[in-house]
Amino acid sequence: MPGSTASLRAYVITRVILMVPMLVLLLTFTFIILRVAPGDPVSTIYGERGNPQVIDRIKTELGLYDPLYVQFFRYLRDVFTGNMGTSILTQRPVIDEITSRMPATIELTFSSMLVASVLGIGLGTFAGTRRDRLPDFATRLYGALAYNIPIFWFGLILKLIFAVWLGWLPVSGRFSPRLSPPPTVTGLYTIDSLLAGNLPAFVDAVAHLVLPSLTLGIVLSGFFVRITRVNVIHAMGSDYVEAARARGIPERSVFFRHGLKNALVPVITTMGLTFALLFSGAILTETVFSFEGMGRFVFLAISYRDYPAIQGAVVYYGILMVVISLGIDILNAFVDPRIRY
Amino acid sequence: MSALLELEHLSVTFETPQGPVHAVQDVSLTIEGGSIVGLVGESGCGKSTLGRAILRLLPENATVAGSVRFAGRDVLALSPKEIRDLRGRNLAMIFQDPMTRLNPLMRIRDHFIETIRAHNPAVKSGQALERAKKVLADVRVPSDRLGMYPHELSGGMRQRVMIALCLLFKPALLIADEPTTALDVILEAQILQLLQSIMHEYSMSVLLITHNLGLVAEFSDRVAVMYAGRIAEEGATPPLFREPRHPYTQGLLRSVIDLETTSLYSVPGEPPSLLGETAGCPFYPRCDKRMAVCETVYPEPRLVGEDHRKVACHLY
Amino acid sequence: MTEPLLEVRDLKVYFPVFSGFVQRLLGGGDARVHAVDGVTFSIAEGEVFGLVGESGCGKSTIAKTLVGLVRATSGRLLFRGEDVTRPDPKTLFRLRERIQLIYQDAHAALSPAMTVGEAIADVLRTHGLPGPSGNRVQTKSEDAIREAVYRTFDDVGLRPPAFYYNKYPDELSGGQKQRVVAARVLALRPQLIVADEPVAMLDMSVRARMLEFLMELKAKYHLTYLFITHDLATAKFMCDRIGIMYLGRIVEMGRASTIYADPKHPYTKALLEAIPIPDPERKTKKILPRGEVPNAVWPPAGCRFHPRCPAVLASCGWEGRDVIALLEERWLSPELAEREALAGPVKEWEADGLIARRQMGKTDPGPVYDLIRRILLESGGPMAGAVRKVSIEGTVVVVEFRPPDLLVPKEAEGRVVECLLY
Amino acid sequence: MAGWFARGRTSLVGRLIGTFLGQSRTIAGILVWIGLGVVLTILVLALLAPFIAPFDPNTKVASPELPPGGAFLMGTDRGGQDVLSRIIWGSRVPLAIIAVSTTISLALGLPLGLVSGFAGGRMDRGILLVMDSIYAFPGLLLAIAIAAVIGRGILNISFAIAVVYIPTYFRVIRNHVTSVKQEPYVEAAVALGMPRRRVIGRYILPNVAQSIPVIFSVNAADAVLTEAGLAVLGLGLPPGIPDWGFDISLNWQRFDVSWWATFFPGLFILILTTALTFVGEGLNDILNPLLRKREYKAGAQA
Repeated sequence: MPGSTASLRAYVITRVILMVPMLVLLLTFTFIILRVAPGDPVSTIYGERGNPQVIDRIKTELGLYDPLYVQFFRYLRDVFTGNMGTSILTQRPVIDEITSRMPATIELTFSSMLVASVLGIGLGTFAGTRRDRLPDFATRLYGALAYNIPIFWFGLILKLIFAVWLGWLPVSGRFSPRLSPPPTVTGLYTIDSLLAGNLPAFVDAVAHLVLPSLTLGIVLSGFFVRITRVNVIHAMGSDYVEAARARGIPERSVFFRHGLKNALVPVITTMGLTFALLFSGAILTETVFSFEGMGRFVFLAISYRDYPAIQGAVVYYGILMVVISLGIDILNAFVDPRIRY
Repeated sequence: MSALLELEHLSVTFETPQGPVHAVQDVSLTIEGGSIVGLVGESGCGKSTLGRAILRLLPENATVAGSVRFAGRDVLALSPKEIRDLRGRNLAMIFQDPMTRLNPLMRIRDHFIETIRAHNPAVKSGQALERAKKVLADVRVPSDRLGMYPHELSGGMRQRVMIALCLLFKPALLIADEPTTALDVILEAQILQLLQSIMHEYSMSVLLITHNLGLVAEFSDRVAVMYAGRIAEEGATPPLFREPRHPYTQGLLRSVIDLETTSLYSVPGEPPSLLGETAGCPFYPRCDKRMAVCETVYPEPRLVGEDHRKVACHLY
Repeated sequence: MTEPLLEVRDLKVYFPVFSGFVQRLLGGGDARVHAVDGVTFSIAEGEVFGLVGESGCGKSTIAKTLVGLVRATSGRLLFRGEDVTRPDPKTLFRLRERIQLIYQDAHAALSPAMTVGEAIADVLRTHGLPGPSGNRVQTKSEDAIREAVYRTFDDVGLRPPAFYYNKYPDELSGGQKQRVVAARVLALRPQLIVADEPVAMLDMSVRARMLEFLMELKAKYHLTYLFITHDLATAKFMCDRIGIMYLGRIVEMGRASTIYADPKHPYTKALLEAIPIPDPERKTKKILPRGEVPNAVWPPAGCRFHPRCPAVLASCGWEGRDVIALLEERWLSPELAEREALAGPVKEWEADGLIARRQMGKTDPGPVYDLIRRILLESGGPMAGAVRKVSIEGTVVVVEFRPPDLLVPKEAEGRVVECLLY
Repeated sequence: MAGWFARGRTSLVGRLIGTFLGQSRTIAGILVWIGLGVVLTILVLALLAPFIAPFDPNTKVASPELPPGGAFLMGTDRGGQDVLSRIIWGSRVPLAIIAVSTTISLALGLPLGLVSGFAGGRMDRGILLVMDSIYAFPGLLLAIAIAAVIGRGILNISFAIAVVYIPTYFRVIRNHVTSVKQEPYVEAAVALGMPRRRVIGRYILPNVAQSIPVIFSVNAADAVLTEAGLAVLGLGLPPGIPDWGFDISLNWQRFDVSWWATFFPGLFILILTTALTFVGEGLNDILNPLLRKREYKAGAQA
């Protein structure tokens, strides 16, 4: 029988190797949508007003008349060398735009994930252990409302109340213009300000993060509440929980060690999918709070039909998703010894 | 010998969307120290519910009436802390399907440490493991299994581990709920032999819940036959098998197919549903000796004959 | 002798083990479950042949192979002399009219979303109505089909048929569902019925009823049964001939009366010994085989039963991993474990076919070599007799066994038995 | 009535409805009724918009940004249009999107799920990989990409949304099929010589069908939210068609001044999606009683 460490390693290798076809598939998909679907980028950008000869010349330059497979391989090469063209809007390489905006989105995503997991797992557990009683129904109602609230609208309401009316928190942006941002190390203002020992900057960065991450986190917590509740109920009804009780294990341990821990395994699995939701939500949240991250970039790119930028963003998100789902799978294998086989 | 466990007029009712289910009705049963009592019945007769009721392991939709006295203490009146203390220390239970009874995310080792610490928080993991190894040797499990996860163990090994977990505190009573039903016939015999030898070593009583009459005949000192939530007949094993009194017991014993069977017999009809109230003897519709009184009046169990046999039948 | 209805010759069915993608790339990927590993038997018309064995011995796989649910890896299946090992779709379709399966759980064998009348009508729509001379008559007439369903219901005792036609399975009792399943099978007028544990799920008090019902059907429709069970007592009552299976092989086969009267194979003996007898006055101390059924992915060498066999010989197939099992077994005793701690721990040992070895690294292999020799000697018996040599190769202590004797099924006292004792 | 439906003459739909009616008084059943009531009310609003809406939704009927009250129950927006009238007319868009996009998703996701789950093996793994890639991708971004390429219009938007939710149907159906496929009754159907198509159609489909209404309602809610998101980002329907999402995008910059013009459309999105979720959750509790297994098990052991 193979040892657990060996099998875990084999599992990780498997997953990493499997990432390659996923990535290729994803890139192919993007390629098909953006290049093969009716309408080509150049015509889309220049519209009907464009001079046919100019369009023709640009198309030749861009290699749009080459055979599809040539285009495809060139495209793959470009993606892997980080060459995603120049943004029409900012006239900067798309890859630069993305790297400069990525930290903002990472900051937002992780703080929202924190809000969502604390709220969602906490409430879900609370509901799951009080099944079919009033707290359960209240929590389920919260879950349904939170999950279904239009995120854009919810952000506006929070902003109006806490930033405009009450004035407790900043209205928009990532950082106050009156302060000078900390020197860039990671690009994450919270981390960088702490690294620089600049407490006011840290407080300011956090204050700017509160509303966007609450908006995104609460919406996402609706999803977490639901899956946590279901899985807690399921785990607490399992045979090994009954057996643990029969051995006289204190209810606290039964709950945390046998119930909750096992319930969280499927929750972790779903977390991978939650990131997809999170990124969708981030586009809208960043727009509401003028939070200069990837989402905002995508919004602007769309508004101005900035084609290379859209493509770059799609590819970037795709890669990120594949990597995250890989991370989640590996995390899961660490938690659950059965997965390694 | 004193009574270790005394059930008096124990009833369990489940509230279900279809209505109340009377899983156990008015059961009185005594287990003496150092004996194996077989609780035998067909599927759905309430025998598993009875086992769980003793440990207070029933789901929330169950209501329990009557009394359970274990070593002189009223189990149903114990505080949650007290009942928890009792479980695993004095009263232990093993279950039918060993495959699902161990936490899949925990190594075998941690199951032992957890159980020992639950009752004795001062014990260090090292000491706990020493204890675990000793008990595992008693159930003939190599100690390297401690480092494994449940899914790496075979079914027989898992059931042995479950038994070992029960033996840690030398409990006075072990409730074994169909402990071998999921296992093959050779493994079944192995596990029961093991239980039998351990029982003497640990001076422990066993309540063996099973549908297999052969197992009861082979391993139990006394036997209680359950039908439709009630005990139909109860007594010392040899006379009960030699001369069953209740028509259900008679039918059940006749319908057993063993190596000597030359002609087939089956009890007519099917077991009743336990949903809703019933009057009269539950076996009435299937009984070949039924009388008019059986339909309306439930026959209270009474002592019959010289072998302290309790039979719930109007014939006696 | 007339031609048998069914002949199974050296049937092998292996299933791939779903290991990870990389594991398969890195080797060890040919892991396969040897579910059925060279089984030969035949069934004469009108006979009840029993396959008896514990779970995982391959008996249900044989059942599935016969009706084409599982493909044979190798070997031959002959039905009335016709090769049906790898049938084309049309042959398979016809074959399934002649061989049918009865499941252990009648409830699960019926779709909960279909009335029981429809369940049978559906079969008739697919296969046509049974004609007068064993042929099939395709019909579009729903009335004719309904008529035929009614007749079938009537045949199995579901009366009045019209009452049952529109029932869903969950509205029927267990016994009625079994009759529906039987009716569905009989609607095809099969010649061979494979009954896979037909009474395992039933309560003791009603078990006999199902067996009687099966016997009635057999008489009425001149059926032949392949009766699959883990219960030796039921098999004894039902079967004319039986085959005892262990880990994918038939270890003993012959007339039921012969085998029960005088079992030859140690495994058969063990099974018979293990059955609990519902007679408290005959309590005897049983001598049981050790351990559990090994994993069918790596079945033991030689005779598969050898690691557990009480009558094992030196030539039965001792191999490397048996050394590891021996060490584990010995170290269950604390004093032995202490005394022999030097040879351990068990996980340091590696088994590879006939060889067991332990890599000693920088440690001196000498003491371990001495100790393992002593352990083998002390444990004595057939295993020690099978050791070819214990040696030190560089830093590795090696135990090597000699290859097992060839194991072939042999005729012995009116049955076929696969054991070196005979 | 429940009994009549349950006995509902072999019809699948009848059986599902029967199961539901049989439990319509449980909490789950009440949830479904509330949800259905709200959705139906909005449907009536949409159908009768010309008769109910007090004003023309696309005309300036008063001064801009009048607060709620008087003739304008929900005030007027930046263009002086009546918010209430726009909301009533605007209910048509999400409903149409639901109808079209869920139909497309179902039409593609269901057969793919059935085939993939039933066939298993390499084909299954291939389809699964494709579907998982789509599934893992941020839905809104995917819809944005598609919508950006194929342009505006109800059909186009619905198609963009449909693509995003095909994997949801696919996954649920496929997983359900792979578990149903293990059931002896499916094996029995194969052993009885049923052709493959019949096995899928008559033995598997009816037994996985209970998943469909549940995914349907969840997807419908997601579709409404995605459409609103697209509209807010300016990728929704062309101007001129009243639409809740579009109205938000039109007015949100002035949220601190005329909050009502943004608040009410958003509120209606929330009401509709929550109602759909109620239907979904309730049906899930009723039709997939996995979570209640424990209770029944206890009851069955009784």
